[in-house]
Amino acid sequence: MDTFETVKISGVRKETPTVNTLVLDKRSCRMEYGQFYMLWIPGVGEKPYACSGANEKSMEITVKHAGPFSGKLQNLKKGDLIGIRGPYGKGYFTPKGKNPCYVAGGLGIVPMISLLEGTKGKKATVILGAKTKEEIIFADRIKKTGADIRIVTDDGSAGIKAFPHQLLSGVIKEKKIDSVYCCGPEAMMREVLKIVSEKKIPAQFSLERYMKCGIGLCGSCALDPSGLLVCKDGPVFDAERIKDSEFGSYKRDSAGSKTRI
Amino acid sequence: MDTFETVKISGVRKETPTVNTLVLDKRSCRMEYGQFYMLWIPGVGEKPYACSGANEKSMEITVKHAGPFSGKLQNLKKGDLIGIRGPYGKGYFTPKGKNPCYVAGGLGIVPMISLLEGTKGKKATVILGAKTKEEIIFADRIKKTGADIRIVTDDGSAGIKAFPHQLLSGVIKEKKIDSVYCCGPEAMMREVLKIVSEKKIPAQFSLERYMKCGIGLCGSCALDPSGLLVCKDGPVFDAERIKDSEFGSYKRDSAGSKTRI
Amino acid sequence: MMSCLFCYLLLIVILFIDKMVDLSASLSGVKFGNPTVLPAGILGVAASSLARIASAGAGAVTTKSVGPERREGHKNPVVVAVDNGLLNAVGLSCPGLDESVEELKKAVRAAHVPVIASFYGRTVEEFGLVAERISAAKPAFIEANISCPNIEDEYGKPFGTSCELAARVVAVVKDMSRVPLIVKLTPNVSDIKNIALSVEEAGADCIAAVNTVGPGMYIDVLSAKPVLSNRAGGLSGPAIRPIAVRCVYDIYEAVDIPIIGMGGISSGRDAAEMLLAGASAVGIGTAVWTRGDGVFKEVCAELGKIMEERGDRSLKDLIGKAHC
Amino acid sequence: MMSCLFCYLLLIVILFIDKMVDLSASLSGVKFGNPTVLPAGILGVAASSLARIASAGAGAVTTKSVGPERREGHKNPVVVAVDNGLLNAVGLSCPGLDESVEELKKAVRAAHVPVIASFYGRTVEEFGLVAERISAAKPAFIEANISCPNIEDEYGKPFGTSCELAARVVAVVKDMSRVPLIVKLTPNVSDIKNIALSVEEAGADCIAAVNTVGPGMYIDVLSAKPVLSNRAGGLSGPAIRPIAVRCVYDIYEAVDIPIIGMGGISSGRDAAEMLLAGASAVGIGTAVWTRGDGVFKEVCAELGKIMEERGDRSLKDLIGKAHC
Ligand SMILES: Cc1cc2nc3c(=O)[nH]c(=O)nc-3n(C[C@H](O)[C@H](O)[C@H](O)COP(=O)(O)OP(=O)(O)OC[C@H]3O[C@@H](n4cnc5c(N)ncnc54)[C@H](O)[C@@H]3O)c2cc1C
Ligand SMILES: Cc1cc2nc3c(=O)[nH]c(=O)nc-3n(C[C@H](O)[C@H](O)[C@H](O)COP(=O)(O)OP(=O)(O)OC[C@H]3O[C@@H](n4cnc5c(N)ncnc54)[C@H](O)[C@@H]3O)c2cc1C
Ligand SMILES: Cc1cc2nc3c(=O)[nH]c(=O)nc-3n(C[C@H](O)[C@H](O)[C@H](O)COP(=O)(O)O)c2cc1C
Ligand SMILES: Cc1cc2nc3c(=O)[nH]c(=O)nc-3n(C[C@H](O)[C@H](O)[C@H](O)COP(=O)(O)O)c2cc1C
Ligand code: FES
Ligand code: FES
Repeated sequence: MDTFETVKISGVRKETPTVNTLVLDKRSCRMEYGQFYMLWIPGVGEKPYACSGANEKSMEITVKHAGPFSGKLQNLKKGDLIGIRGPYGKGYFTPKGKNPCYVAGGLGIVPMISLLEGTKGKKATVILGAKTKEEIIFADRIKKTGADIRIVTDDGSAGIKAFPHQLLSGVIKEKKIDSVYCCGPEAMMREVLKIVSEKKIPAQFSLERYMKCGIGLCGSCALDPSGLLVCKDGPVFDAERIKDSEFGSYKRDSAGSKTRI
Repeated sequence: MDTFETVKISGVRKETPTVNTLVLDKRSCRMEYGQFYMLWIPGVGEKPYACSGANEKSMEITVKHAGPFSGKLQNLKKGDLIGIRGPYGKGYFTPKGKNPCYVAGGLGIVPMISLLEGTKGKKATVILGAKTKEEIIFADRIKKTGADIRIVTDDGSAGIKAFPHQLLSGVIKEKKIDSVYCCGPEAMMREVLKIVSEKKIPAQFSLERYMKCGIGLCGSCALDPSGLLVCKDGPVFDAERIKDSEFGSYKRDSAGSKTRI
Repeated sequence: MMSCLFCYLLLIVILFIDKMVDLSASLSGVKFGNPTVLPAGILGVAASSLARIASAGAGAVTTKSVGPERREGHKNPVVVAVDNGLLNAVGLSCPGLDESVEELKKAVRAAHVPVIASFYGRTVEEFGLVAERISAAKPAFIEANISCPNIEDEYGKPFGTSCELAARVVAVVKDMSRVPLIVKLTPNVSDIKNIALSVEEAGADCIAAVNTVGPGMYIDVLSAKPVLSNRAGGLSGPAIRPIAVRCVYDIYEAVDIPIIGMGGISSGRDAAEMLLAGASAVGIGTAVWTRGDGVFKEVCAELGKIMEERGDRSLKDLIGKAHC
Repeated sequence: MMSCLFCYLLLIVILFIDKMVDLSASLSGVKFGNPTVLPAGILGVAASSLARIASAGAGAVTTKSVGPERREGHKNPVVVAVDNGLLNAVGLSCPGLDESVEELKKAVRAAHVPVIASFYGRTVEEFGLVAERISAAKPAFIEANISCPNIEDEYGKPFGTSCELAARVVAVVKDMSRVPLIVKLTPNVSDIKNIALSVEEAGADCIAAVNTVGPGMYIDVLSAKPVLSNRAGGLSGPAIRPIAVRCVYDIYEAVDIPIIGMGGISSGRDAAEMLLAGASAVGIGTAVWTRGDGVFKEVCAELGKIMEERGDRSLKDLIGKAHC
């Protein structure tokens, strides 16, 4: 029915002062771009994470310290045990168009990096946003793919002082963008959705909702009014499927209560 | 783990006044010679039976009226439902030698008929015993295989008045028998075992013990002193495996109590 | 000639009707298009997902159990897969009574099938209070989940393990609400017949059986930790079907009110088995995970085929027919 | 040079010892070569099959439960396979006390591992009587099966569902026999901790947990009949493992006497899980069907590998380690 496995951490890499990449001693199973895993720290808790890299011998996850759980997760050491189940989700990033644009805010690049690296032939542009210069991740990996990278920061400490979506309209014109991939804070994604809807460009968004089961049973990640499940039907959705939805306006917390975005 | 299936009776054939053959609407699964099935009459009971014929579309069982259950079983009509699980047993009849001899008492020919029909090229001899002329079964099917058939009856109403084992020594000499297959009343089989042991001829015997589970768990069909299970390790055993055993002297009843043979 | 033609046409009509199997169900006067029910706790947080499952073919849908106050439920992990089943300890998360009632109203509007409002309390009085509030949203049924641990009993046992407590819950709820009441029973008792009898006598209109079995536990052998944060969780899925079928069989012998049978149903054969045991409708929970939300239509199609093979016209020809 | 060589040799010895995993177990002073046990009712009718399973690698073997009188047990069918499990209602068949004691003596002689003599009674007094008789055959343990229905209680519930009755059985048996006593518990109670505590206080030396779950029922949908002649039967096999593990976990928290954990164990991983939950040895019943009688050696080999991976030296490093 489902696979649950406990594996060892085989290495840890510091990406930024608040972001670490963990290497797991687990052969990557067949995985689609944008799927996610549930990671369990024995005796502590379990949360959803994207895969930021995989090969025959190991797979990687990249974690930002955002609260108690992620803090413990990113501080695991080589040899520590971690439980993993997945990959989950039937909504993937699907390679479309010749001139794709990636719009990433914060850790948003994490679930998209494999797509970018796996489709190197394309003329991709990446708008990579971060709060500050120190918080920029994967810039080198992006450059290596040959993509055109546009860095923006909230405080202007690197690249342009702007939010990622503010560059999008210009890039679309300049680079004849024919598809958009987007992941980041929901407020930013909402702005990107507006732009691509207006310009009628096919786009995909990776969503976050509070996840408990991860397998489409508990209902905590449901989207109004379609009842689509982020864990099962997503986490990646085409723009049309989320256009007239709660997306960008509210989401449910762990008790099932709606909270404004 | 195990297959349980309810199928319809698609036909009934009278073999003798006390023996009927039922045709089951069940594709025969891969079956070895001599294996058995557990047959369930819904709401009545369940007992072990051999398969007396099988093809792509159906399989047959041949039942003698020997008590309340077999009486009900052989009186089932076309369209009636019957539950079936199996085939069971890891001890099969294995084709050996060029001049095999089959020694059958009563319904003993039933589990051996498929082996005989499936190895037509051989120069087989069949010693077929019955109480009376009316009780002889499968004589035509045996003749069709080209086998040399020797009929014996307890009362001399057909063939020679004798018990099957009484012909065996003569047949062995006459036909240069190099392998023996035997099934029938245990007292008869015990005599056959003596003869083949003496003459050092490879032989196989199909045993009956009280069966409850049929799958090697309940232990009611265990043979002393080896602990071999008739349902799982048998029902067919090579002579050597049962030579120094309870075989021919006692067996256990449904309560696990030993009873003399 | 005319009469011959007439006979011929009649024959065709009869043959046609003969092929048609009627899957409609009726419980306590409420009509279901088919006997499949989405049970409590499965995709029942949002009205939107309940409406989705109704559209996918369920005959009725049940909300996540609603309680008197906001609760986060247990920490993750709340589920872990085991052999042929699932352990869960979601822990009755609830956004609070006001928001739950609003969501329930939406569900009643959005789903075109009967909506069952599952609820719980920590005391007998709370059961009454919550029942009153959710009844205002006009669900087809309210369903008292007496299979979860409560605080009134010092050992933390569910109300559903005591005949007396179960009956008290029912009596109080029937006082506070006129919506037909389903009582959901736990299988984890030595004698489910007596509990069923008690809730019937106290006025329950219908029984749902069973909630999850056990509880069970899954321990990871490398880290030596139980995986669920709550350590133990209720077992659901195919592993528990034989237990659920026996419970429904026992309850059917004891009571006259209809039963919604559930526990491990994932095929038309399983549904037929549960109906034969005595259920009037069947819940399908864990199989939504293994077969997707198409499971409701698929189970109905499979059930229809079995009924044709058996020569059944309607569910009446199945319900309780294993008793005799 | 000399000391260097010495150090080198010492290192080799240490590394070698480090690789060796000790699987020997000890319960109430009785030594088992390994922690796997053939539980009651599996291949336990004849001394010959018990000896065979001992030779196949079991650390101890248990007889079929012996009663005061000859009993045929239930009519066939007595087993039916279900999803990831088996339902059985063999119904405590027994050749009678005299013949059982003779067979037990043979088993004690023939099996080169500890023999556990399982037994039952229909009244508290019968438990005492049977215990006295079988103790004369000098088994390593006697095991009171209080998980079967009795006639003293009008509802036919097992002694094992009542703390008081369970304790009375133990007290009487301890009066009649000096052979160490295992008490086998049913999981089909709302609170197994209290039962465990009662039998410990009454003097039990060891607990076996669990007997089969449910009971369960399997109905054939074409004939509309429950397949087992007894209609219901106990559920065993992988389907019940999570429940068995939780029971053993709970019992371990409540008592200090050792536990033989069983229910659905069919691999070294399963055995390790049960030991972590608190068992000192593990029963392997239904898996004899699915994996054959090689299962005892195979489970030991798999368990050894897991212990190596975890860095365990002996079973002590596993037993109860999921509690903390
Ligand atoms: C599909 C998906 C993929 C993700 N991939 C990554 C990734 O690659 N790297 C990464 O660092 N983070 C990722 N996250 C976020 C991650 O799951 C955690 O939410 C985050 O690490 C914060 O957890 P915390 O417990 O430390 O913080 P907390 O302080 O507990 O929570 C901070 C916020 O995180 C969110 N959150 C907490 N728990 C959950 C949960 N169970 N499910 C969903 N959201 C939750 C809530 O919005 C909460 O307000 C992903 C989330 C989802 C849904
Ligand atoms: C491997 C095997 C294959 C068999 N194949 C056939 C066959 O092809 N045709 C056929 O007619 N019979 C066959 N039998 C015998 C059959 O299983 C029944 O025993 C027989 O039909 C008598 O059953 P009854 O209940 O009518 O009679 P009963 O009066 O109940 O019993 C008559 C005798 O049959 C034996 N018996 C009864 N129940 C069982 C049982 N559960 N397991 C084993 N023996 C039992 C006992 O020795 C008993 O004394 C086979 C038995 C075995 C073990
Ligand atoms: C994830 C999950 C959450 C559940 N939550 C509830 C609940 O809130 N209230 C309730 O009465 N039953 C709850 N249940 C039990 C189900 O309603 C159902 O009784 C049980 O799962 C057996 O059916 P199944 O095997 O088809 O899943 C839950 C079950 C699962 C798997
Ligand atoms: C066919 C069968 C017969 C059994 N008979 C007995 C019995 O006589 N006495 C008893 O205490 N337990 C009996 N049991 C229960 C087992 O000893 C064991 O507790 C249970 O099957 C769980 O273990 P498993 O899943 O490894 O089989 C029986 C189990 C089976 C499957
Ligand atoms: S997380 Fe449970 S349904 Fe999506
Ligand atoms: S019939 Fe049960 S072991 Fe053979």
